Amino acid sequence: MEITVLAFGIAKDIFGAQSIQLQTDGVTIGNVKAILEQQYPQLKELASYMIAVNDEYADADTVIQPGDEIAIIPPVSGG
Amino acid sequence: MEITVLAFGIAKDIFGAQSIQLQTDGVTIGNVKAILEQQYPQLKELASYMIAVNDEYADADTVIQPGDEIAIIPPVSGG
Amino acid sequence: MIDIQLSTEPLDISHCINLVQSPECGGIDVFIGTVRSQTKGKQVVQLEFEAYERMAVKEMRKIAEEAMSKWPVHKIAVHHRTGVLQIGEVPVVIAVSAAHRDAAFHACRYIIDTLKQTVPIWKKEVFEDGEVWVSAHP
Amino acid sequence: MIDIQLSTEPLDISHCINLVQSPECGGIDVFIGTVRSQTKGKQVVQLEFEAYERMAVKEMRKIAEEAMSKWPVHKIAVHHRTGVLQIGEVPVVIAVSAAHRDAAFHACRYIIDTLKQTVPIWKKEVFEDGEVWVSAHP
Repeated sequence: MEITVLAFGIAKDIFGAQSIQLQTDGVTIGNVKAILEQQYPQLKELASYMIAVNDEYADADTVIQPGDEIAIIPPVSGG
Repeated sequence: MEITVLAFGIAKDIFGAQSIQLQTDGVTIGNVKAILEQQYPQLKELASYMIAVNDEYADADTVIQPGDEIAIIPPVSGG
Repeated sequence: MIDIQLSTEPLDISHCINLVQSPECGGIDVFIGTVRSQTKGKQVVQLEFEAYERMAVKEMRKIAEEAMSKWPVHKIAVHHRTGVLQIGEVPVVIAVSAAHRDAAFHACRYIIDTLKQTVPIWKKEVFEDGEVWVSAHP
Repeated sequence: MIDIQLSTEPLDISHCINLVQSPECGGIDVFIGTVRSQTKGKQVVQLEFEAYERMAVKEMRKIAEEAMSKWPVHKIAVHHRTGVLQIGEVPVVIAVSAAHRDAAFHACRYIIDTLKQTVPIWKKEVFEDGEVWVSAHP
Protein backbone atom coordinates (compact mmCIF):
# COMPACT_ATOMS: atom_id res chain seq x y z
CA MET A 1 0.00 0.00 0.00
CA GLU A 2 1.33 3.45 -0.82
CA ILE A 3 0.61 6.10 1.79
CA THR A 4 1.26 9.83 1.88
CA VAL A 5 2.61 11.43 5.07
CA LEU A 6 2.21 15.17 5.53
CA ALA A 7 4.95 17.00 7.39
CA PHE A 8 4.92 20.22 9.43
CA GLY A 9 7.42 22.31 11.34
CA ILE A 10 10.77 20.64 11.79
CA ALA A 11 9.48 17.41 10.22
CA LYS A 12 9.17 19.29 6.95
CA ASP A 13 12.84 20.26 7.24
CA ILE A 14 13.81 16.66 8.05
CA PHE A 15 11.86 15.26 5.10
CA GLY A 16 12.95 18.12 2.88
CA ALA A 17 9.37 18.19 1.63
CA GLN A 18 5.79 19.00 2.69
CA SER A 19 4.86 15.34 2.22
CA ILE A 20 6.47 12.04 1.36
CA GLN A 21 5.22 8.77 -0.10
CA LEU A 22 5.83 5.47 1.69
CA GLN A 23 5.38 1.88 0.57
CA THR A 24 4.28 -0.27 3.47
CA ASP A 25 2.72 -3.65 3.99
CA GLY A 26 2.33 -2.95 7.68
CA VAL A 27 -0.98 -1.28 8.36
CA THR A 28 -0.54 0.31 11.80
CA ILE A 29 0.84 3.67 12.85
CA GLY A 30 3.53 1.75 14.73
CA ASN A 31 4.72 0.30 11.42
CA VAL A 32 4.69 3.69 9.77
CA LYS A 33 6.77 5.18 12.59
CA ALA A 34 9.32 2.38 12.29
CA ILE A 35 9.72 2.97 8.55
CA LEU A 36 9.94 6.73 8.98
CA GLU A 37 12.60 6.47 11.66
CA GLN A 38 14.63 4.11 9.51
CA GLN A 39 14.51 6.47 6.53
CA TYR A 40 14.82 9.67 8.58
CA PRO A 41 16.88 8.90 11.71
CA GLN A 42 16.74 12.58 12.72
CA LEU A 43 13.17 11.98 13.82
CA LYS A 44 14.57 10.06 16.79
CA GLU A 45 16.39 13.20 17.94
CA LEU A 46 13.14 15.13 18.40
CA ALA A 47 11.80 15.71 21.91
CA SER A 48 8.81 13.63 20.77
CA TYR A 49 6.47 13.40 17.84
CA MET A 50 2.95 12.17 17.18
CA ILE A 51 1.13 10.86 14.17
CA ALA A 52 -2.32 12.13 13.27
CA VAL A 53 -4.76 10.16 11.15
CA ASN A 54 -7.56 12.15 9.59
CA ASP A 55 -6.97 15.16 11.90
CA GLU A 56 -6.91 13.12 15.11
CA TYR A 57 -3.96 12.04 17.21
CA ALA A 58 -3.47 8.30 16.70
CA ASP A 59 -1.62 5.70 18.77
CA ALA A 60 0.70 2.94 17.58
CA ASP A 61 -2.13 0.39 17.26
CA THR A 62 -4.26 2.52 14.95
CA VAL A 63 -4.85 0.72 11.67
CA ILE A 64 -4.47 2.74 8.49
CA GLN A 65 -7.06 2.52 5.74
CA PRO A 66 -6.36 3.47 2.13
CA GLY A 67 -7.21 7.14 1.65
CA ASP A 68 -6.48 8.14 5.25
CA GLU A 69 -4.69 11.47 5.73
CA ILE A 70 -1.52 10.73 7.74
CA ALA A 71 0.49 13.58 9.25
CA ILE A 72 3.58 13.74 11.36
CA ILE A 73 3.21 16.14 14.29
CA PRO A 74 6.51 17.24 15.87
CA PRO A 75 6.37 18.97 19.27
CA VAL A 76 3.81 21.76 18.95
CA SER A 77 4.65 25.35 19.95
CA GLY A 78 1.62 27.50 19.19
CA GLY A 79 0.16 30.23 21.38
CA MET B 1 -13.48 69.13 68.77
CA GLU B 2 -15.81 69.30 65.77
CA ILE B 3 -15.10 66.73 63.07
CA THR B 4 -16.59 66.18 59.64
CA VAL B 5 -17.42 62.65 58.52
CA LEU B 6 -17.83 62.00 54.79
CA ALA B 7 -20.37 59.38 53.78
CA PHE B 8 -20.56 57.14 50.69
CA GLY B 9 -22.92 54.51 49.36
CA ILE B 10 -25.54 53.38 51.84
CA ALA B 11 -23.94 55.50 54.58
CA LYS B 12 -24.96 58.57 52.62
CA ASP B 13 -28.56 57.31 52.65
CA ILE B 14 -28.39 56.57 56.39
CA PHE B 15 -26.99 60.03 57.18
CA GLY B 16 -29.29 61.67 54.65
CA ALA B 17 -26.25 63.74 53.64
CA GLN B 18 -22.85 63.52 51.98
CA SER B 19 -21.23 64.50 55.24
CA ILE B 20 -22.12 65.23 58.83
CA GLN B 21 -20.54 67.20 61.66
CA LEU B 22 -19.86 65.60 65.04
CA GLN B 23 -18.85 67.07 68.38
CA THR B 24 -16.56 64.72 70.22
CA ASP B 25 -14.14 64.88 73.08
CA GLY B 26 -12.97 61.35 72.37
CA VAL B 27 -10.12 61.38 69.93
CA THR B 28 -10.03 57.84 68.58
CA ILE B 29 -11.86 56.20 65.68
CA GLY B 30 -13.43 53.88 68.27
CA ASN B 31 -15.06 56.89 69.91
CA VAL B 32 -16.28 58.22 66.58
CA LYS B 33 -17.86 54.85 65.73
CA ALA B 34 -19.63 54.73 69.09
CA ILE B 35 -21.11 58.20 68.58
CA LEU B 36 -22.13 57.44 64.98
CA GLU B 37 -23.84 54.21 65.97
CA GLN B 38 -25.71 55.98 68.73
CA GLN B 39 -26.97 58.72 66.39
CA TYR B 40 -27.50 56.37 63.39
CA PRO B 41 -28.42 52.93 64.73
CA GLN B 42 -28.92 51.66 61.15
CA LEU B 43 -25.14 51.54 60.86
CA LYS B 44 -25.24 48.49 63.12
CA GLU B 45 -27.39 46.66 60.56
CA LEU B 46 -24.70 46.86 57.89
CA ALA B 47 -22.67 43.74 57.06
CA SER B 48 -19.69 45.76 58.28
CA TYR B 49 -18.19 49.20 57.85
CA MET B 50 -14.79 50.78 58.13
CA ILE B 51 -13.52 54.27 58.86
CA ALA B 52 -10.84 55.88 56.74
CA VAL B 53 -8.64 58.70 57.97
CA ASN B 54 -6.89 60.74 55.29
CA ASP B 55 -7.58 58.12 52.59
CA GLU B 56 -6.32 55.18 54.64
CA TYR B 57 -8.25 52.51 56.47
CA ALA B 58 -7.95 53.17 60.19
CA ASP B 59 -8.48 50.93 63.20
CA ALA B 60 -10.32 51.73 66.43
CA ASP B 61 -7.15 52.96 68.18
CA THR B 62 -6.27 55.52 65.54
CA VAL B 63 -6.15 58.99 67.06
CA ILE B 64 -7.81 61.81 65.16
CA GLN B 65 -6.06 65.13 64.66
CA PRO B 66 -7.87 68.36 63.85
CA GLY B 67 -8.09 68.71 60.06
CA ASP B 68 -8.10 64.97 59.36
CA GLU B 69 -10.45 63.79 56.63
CA ILE B 70 -12.68 61.15 58.17
CA ALA B 71 -14.88 58.95 55.96
CA ILE B 72 -17.26 56.15 56.65
CA ILE B 73 -16.73 53.20 54.29
CA PRO B 74 -19.68 50.81 54.12
CA PRO B 75 -19.06 47.38 52.48
CA VAL B 76 -17.44 48.09 49.13
CA SER B 77 -18.84 46.62 45.90
CA GLY B 78 -16.74 47.92 43.03
CA GLY B 79 -15.47 45.90 40.08
CA MET C 1 4.53 50.92 34.92
CA ILE C 2 1.21 51.30 36.68
CA ASP C 3 -1.67 53.25 35.16
CA ILE C 4 -4.70 53.85 37.42
CA GLN C 5 -7.80 55.68 36.26
CA LEU C 6 -11.19 56.44 37.72
CA SER C 7 -13.48 57.94 35.13
CA THR C 8 -17.09 58.81 34.43
CA GLU C 9 -16.49 58.20 30.71
CA PRO C 10 -16.85 54.78 29.03
CA LEU C 11 -13.64 52.76 29.48
CA ASP C 12 -11.48 52.11 26.43
CA ILE C 13 -10.42 48.45 26.59
CA SER C 14 -8.02 48.71 23.63
CA HIS C 15 -6.32 51.66 25.26
CA CYS C 16 -5.79 49.63 28.45
CA ILE C 17 -4.22 46.82 26.41
CA ASN C 18 -2.00 49.23 24.49
CA LEU C 19 -0.85 50.76 27.76
CA VAL C 20 0.59 47.46 28.99
CA GLN C 21 1.87 45.99 25.72
CA SER C 22 5.66 45.87 25.51
CA PRO C 23 8.30 44.03 23.46
CA GLU C 24 9.58 42.28 26.58
CA CYS C 25 6.19 40.69 27.22
CA GLY C 26 4.97 37.33 26.02
CA GLY C 27 1.46 37.60 27.36
CA ILE C 28 -1.25 39.96 28.57
CA ASP C 29 -4.16 38.95 30.75
CA VAL C 30 -7.13 41.29 30.71
CA PHE C 31 -10.17 41.19 32.97
CA ILE C 32 -13.23 43.11 31.83
CA GLY C 33 -16.13 43.48 34.22
CA THR C 34 -19.50 43.83 32.52
CA VAL C 35 -22.91 44.80 33.88
CA ARG C 36 -25.15 41.74 34.05
CA SER C 37 -28.82 41.94 33.16
CA GLN C 38 -29.80 39.72 36.06
CA THR C 39 -28.79 39.40 39.67
CA LYS C 40 -30.23 36.59 41.79
CA GLY C 41 -32.88 36.10 39.14
CA LYS C 42 -34.02 39.73 39.21
CA GLN C 43 -33.90 41.97 36.12
CA VAL C 44 -31.44 44.85 36.55
CA VAL C 45 -32.38 48.19 34.95
CA GLN C 46 -29.05 49.92 35.51
CA LEU C 47 -26.17 50.21 37.94
CA GLU C 48 -24.82 53.26 39.67
CA PHE C 49 -21.19 53.36 40.81
CA GLU C 50 -19.99 55.84 43.38
CA ALA C 51 -16.40 56.21 44.58
CA TYR C 52 -14.49 57.90 47.36
CA GLU C 53 -12.34 59.08 44.54
CA ARG C 54 -8.98 60.02 45.96
CA MET C 55 -8.89 57.01 48.27
CA ALA C 56 -10.11 54.65 45.53
CA VAL C 57 -7.27 55.70 43.23
CA LYS C 58 -4.81 55.30 46.08
CA GLU C 59 -6.10 51.83 46.97
CA MET C 60 -6.06 50.68 43.34
CA ARG C 61 -2.46 51.80 43.03
CA LYS C 62 -1.60 50.01 46.27
CA ILE C 63 -3.10 46.76 44.92
CA ALA C 64 -1.23 47.07 41.63
CA GLU C 65 2.02 47.69 43.53
CA GLU C 66 1.37 44.61 45.65
CA ALA C 67 0.75 42.56 42.50
CA MET C 68 4.04 43.83 41.05
CA SER C 69 5.89 42.77 44.18
CA LYS C 70 4.25 39.32 44.24
CA TRP C 71 4.67 38.33 40.58
CA PRO C 72 7.15 39.21 37.83
CA VAL C 73 4.78 41.36 35.81
CA HIS C 74 5.73 44.22 33.58
CA LYS C 75 2.93 46.75 33.30
CA ILE C 76 -0.49 47.08 34.92
CA ALA C 77 -3.50 49.20 33.96
CA VAL C 78 -6.54 49.40 36.25
CA HIS C 79 -9.37 51.58 34.97
CA HIS C 80 -12.65 51.86 36.86
CA ARG C 81 -15.74 53.72 35.87
CA THR C 82 -18.22 55.60 38.03
CA GLY C 83 -21.70 56.96 37.41
CA VAL C 84 -24.69 55.30 35.76
CA LEU C 85 -23.98 52.17 33.68
CA GLN C 86 -26.38 50.27 31.47
CA ILE C 87 -26.52 46.50 30.90
CA GLY C 88 -23.43 45.31 29.02
CA GLU C 89 -21.34 48.37 29.88
CA VAL C 90 -17.93 47.97 31.47
CA PRO C 91 -17.28 49.11 35.06
CA VAL C 92 -13.71 47.85 35.25
CA VAL C 93 -10.79 46.85 33.02
CA ILE C 94 -7.59 45.33 34.40
CA ALA C 95 -4.72 44.61 32.01
CA VAL C 96 -1.47 42.98 33.09
CA SER C 97 1.52 42.18 30.90
CA ALA C 98 4.37 39.84 31.77
CA ALA C 99 7.19 37.92 30.13
CA HIS C 100 5.35 34.71 31.00
CA ARG C 101 1.63 34.15 31.21
CA ASP C 102 1.53 32.55 34.65
CA ALA C 103 2.44 35.82 36.33
CA ALA C 104 -0.03 37.81 34.22
CA PHE C 105 -2.94 35.51 35.10
CA HIS C 106 -2.14 35.43 38.82
CA ALA C 107 -1.62 39.17 39.11
CA CYS C 108 -4.79 40.02 37.15
CA ARG C 109 -6.86 37.68 39.30
CA TYR C 110 -5.32 39.07 42.47
CA ILE C 111 -6.06 42.65 41.44
CA ILE C 112 -9.74 42.14 40.66
CA ASP C 113 -10.30 39.98 43.78
CA THR C 114 -8.60 42.50 46.04
CA LEU C 115 -10.20 45.51 44.32
CA LYS C 116 -13.62 44.05 45.10
CA GLN C 117 -12.65 43.69 48.77
CA THR C 118 -10.89 46.93 49.57
CA VAL C 119 -11.35 49.73 47.02
CA PRO C 120 -13.92 52.29 48.22
CA ILE C 121 -16.33 52.05 45.31
CA TRP C 122 -20.00 51.25 45.75
CA LYS C 123 -22.49 49.77 43.36
CA LYS C 124 -26.22 50.38 43.54
CA GLU C 125 -28.41 47.97 41.59
CA VAL C 126 -31.53 49.61 40.25
CA PHE C 127 -34.49 47.30 39.63
CA GLU C 128 -37.96 48.05 38.27
CA ASP C 129 -39.32 48.03 41.82
CA GLY C 130 -36.51 49.52 43.87
CA GLU C 131 -32.80 49.75 44.39
CA VAL C 132 -30.16 48.25 46.64
CA TRP C 133 -26.56 49.00 47.59
CA VAL C 134 -24.77 45.75 46.81
CA SER C 135 -23.24 43.88 49.80
CA ALA C 136 -24.35 46.55 52.28
CA HIS C 137 -26.41 44.20 54.42
CA PRO C 138 -25.65 40.66 55.60
CA MET D 1 -21.08 29.93 21.59
CA ILE D 2 -17.61 29.00 20.41
CA ASP D 3 -15.77 30.99 17.75
CA ILE D 4 -12.51 29.50 16.43
CA GLN D 5 -10.36 31.22 13.84
CA LEU D 6 -7.01 30.57 12.27
CA SER D 7 -5.89 33.50 10.16
CA THR D 8 -2.92 34.96 8.37
CA GLU D 9 -4.30 38.46 9.03
CA PRO D 10 -3.55 40.48 12.21
CA LEU D 11 -5.94 39.44 14.99
CA ASP D 12 -8.59 41.91 16.11
CA ILE D 13 -8.64 41.85 19.91
CA SER D 14 -11.72 44.09 20.22
CA HIS D 15 -13.59 41.83 17.85
CA CYS D 16 -12.79 38.80 20.02
CA ILE D 17 -14.08 40.64 23.09
CA ASN D 18 -17.25 41.75 21.28
CA LEU D 19 -17.86 38.16 20.18
CA VAL D 20 -18.07 36.91 23.77
CA GLN D 21 -19.75 39.89 25.43
CA SER D 22 -23.31 39.19 26.53
CA PRO D 23 -25.88 40.70 28.92
CA GLU D 24 -25.83 37.51 31.00
CA CYS D 25 -22.13 37.87 31.70
CA GLY D 26 -20.48 39.63 34.60
CA GLY D 27 -16.92 39.16 33.46
CA ILE D 28 -14.65 38.45 30.53
CA ASP D 29 -11.12 37.14 30.80
CA VAL D 30 -8.92 37.69 27.78
CA PHE D 31 -5.48 36.27 27.15
CA ILE D 32 -3.36 37.94 24.48
CA GLY D 33 -0.13 36.30 23.43
CA THR D 34 2.50 38.72 22.17
CA VAL D 35 5.80 38.15 20.39
CA ARG D 36 8.70 38.80 22.75
CA SER D 37 11.85 40.52 21.59
CA GLN D 38 14.06 38.13 23.54
CA THR D 39 14.09 34.42 24.21
CA LYS D 40 16.66 32.94 26.60
CA GLY D 41 18.61 36.19 26.31
CA LYS D 42 18.80 36.10 22.51
CA GLN D 43 17.37 38.86 20.31
CA VAL D 44 14.44 37.61 18.19
CA VAL D 45 14.13 39.09 14.69
CA GLN D 46 10.71 37.61 13.88
CA LEU D 47 8.57 34.54 14.40
CA GLU D 48 6.99 32.26 11.83
CA PHE D 49 3.90 30.28 12.71
CA GLU D 50 2.82 27.28 10.69
CA ALA D 51 -0.31 25.22 11.30
CA TYR D 52 -1.81 21.92 10.23
CA GLU D 53 -4.83 24.04 9.59
CA ARG D 54 -7.83 21.76 9.56
CA MET D 55 -6.60 19.76 12.54
CA ALA D 56 -5.56 22.91 14.45
CA VAL D 57 -9.07 24.35 14.11
CA LYS D 58 -10.56 21.04 15.21
CA GLU D 59 -8.26 20.79 18.25
CA MET D 60 -8.94 24.40 19.27
CA ARG D 61 -12.66 23.70 19.12
CA LYS D 62 -12.20 20.53 21.18
CA ILE D 63 -10.34 22.47 23.87
CA ALA D 64 -13.03 25.18 23.97
CA GLU D 65 -15.71 22.51 24.27
CA GLU D 66 -13.82 20.88 27.13
CA ALA D 67 -13.55 24.26 28.86
CA MET D 68 -17.32 24.75 28.44
CA SER D 69 -17.98 21.37 30.02
CA LYS D 70 -15.60 22.00 32.93
CA TRP D 71 -16.69 25.54 33.90
CA PRO D 72 -19.93 27.52 33.64
CA VAL D 73 -18.75 29.86 30.92
CA HIS D 74 -20.91 31.52 28.33
CA LYS D 75 -18.98 32.25 25.16
CA ILE D 76 -15.44 31.49 24.00
CA ALA D 77 -13.40 32.96 21.16
CA VAL D 78 -10.02 31.46 20.23
CA HIS D 79 -8.24 33.21 17.36
CA HIS D 80 -4.76 32.14 16.29
CA ARG D 81 -2.57 33.70 13.67
CA THR D 82 -0.15 32.04 11.27
CA GLY D 83 2.62 33.36 9.04
CA VAL D 84 5.37 35.82 9.83
CA LEU D 85 4.95 37.94 12.97
CA GLN D 86 7.11 40.84 14.15
CA ILE D 87 8.00 41.72 17.75
CA GLY D 88 4.91 42.92 19.65
CA GLU D 89 2.45 41.31 17.25
CA VAL D 90 -0.24 38.98 18.54
CA PRO D 91 -0.20 35.25 17.69
CA VAL D 92 -3.20 34.32 19.85
CA VAL D 93 -6.25 35.84 21.52
CA ILE D 94 -8.52 33.87 23.84
CA ALA D 95 -11.63 35.56 25.23
CA VAL D 96 -14.01 33.86 27.66
CA SER D 97 -17.17 35.33 29.16
CA ALA D 98 -19.04 33.99 32.16
CA ALA D 99 -21.63 35.06 34.69
CA HIS D 100 -18.91 34.95 37.35
CA ARG D 101 -15.23 35.70 36.93
CA ASP D 102 -13.88 32.56 38.55
CA ALA D 103 -15.09 30.41 35.65
CA ALA D 104 -13.80 32.87 33.04
CA PHE D 105 -10.30 32.94 34.53
CA HIS D 106 -10.06 29.16 34.91
CA ALA D 107 -11.38 28.41 31.43
CA CYS D 108 -9.14 31.00 29.75
CA ARG D 109 -6.06 29.64 31.51
CA TYR D 110 -7.03 26.07 30.66
CA ILE D 111 -7.47 26.94 26.99
CA ILE D 112 -4.10 28.63 26.52
CA ASP D 113 -2.26 25.94 28.52
CA THR D 114 -3.88 23.10 26.57
CA LEU D 115 -3.55 24.87 23.22
CA LYS D 116 0.20 25.09 23.75
CA GLN D 117 0.32 21.34 24.44
CA THR D 118 -1.92 19.86 21.78
CA VAL D 119 -2.82 22.19 18.91
CA PRO D 120 -0.74 21.43 15.80
CA ILE D 121 0.82 24.85 15.35
CA TRP D 122 4.57 25.36 15.17
CA LYS D 123 6.63 28.42 15.89
CA LYS D 124 10.03 29.11 14.36
CA GLU D 125 12.16 31.71 16.07
CA VAL D 126 14.33 33.63 13.65
CA PHE D 127 17.51 35.16 15.09
CA GLU D 128 20.22 37.24 13.43
CA ASP D 129 22.42 34.15 13.17
CA GLY D 130 19.95 31.34 12.52
CA GLU D 131 16.53 29.96 13.29
CA VAL D 132 15.02 27.26 15.45
CA TRP D 133 11.72 25.38 15.66
CA VAL D 134 10.65 25.98 19.26
CA SER D 135 10.42 22.87 21.51
CA ALA D 136 11.45 20.50 18.70
CA HIS D 137 14.50 19.12 20.48
CA PRO D 138 14.96 18.06 24.10
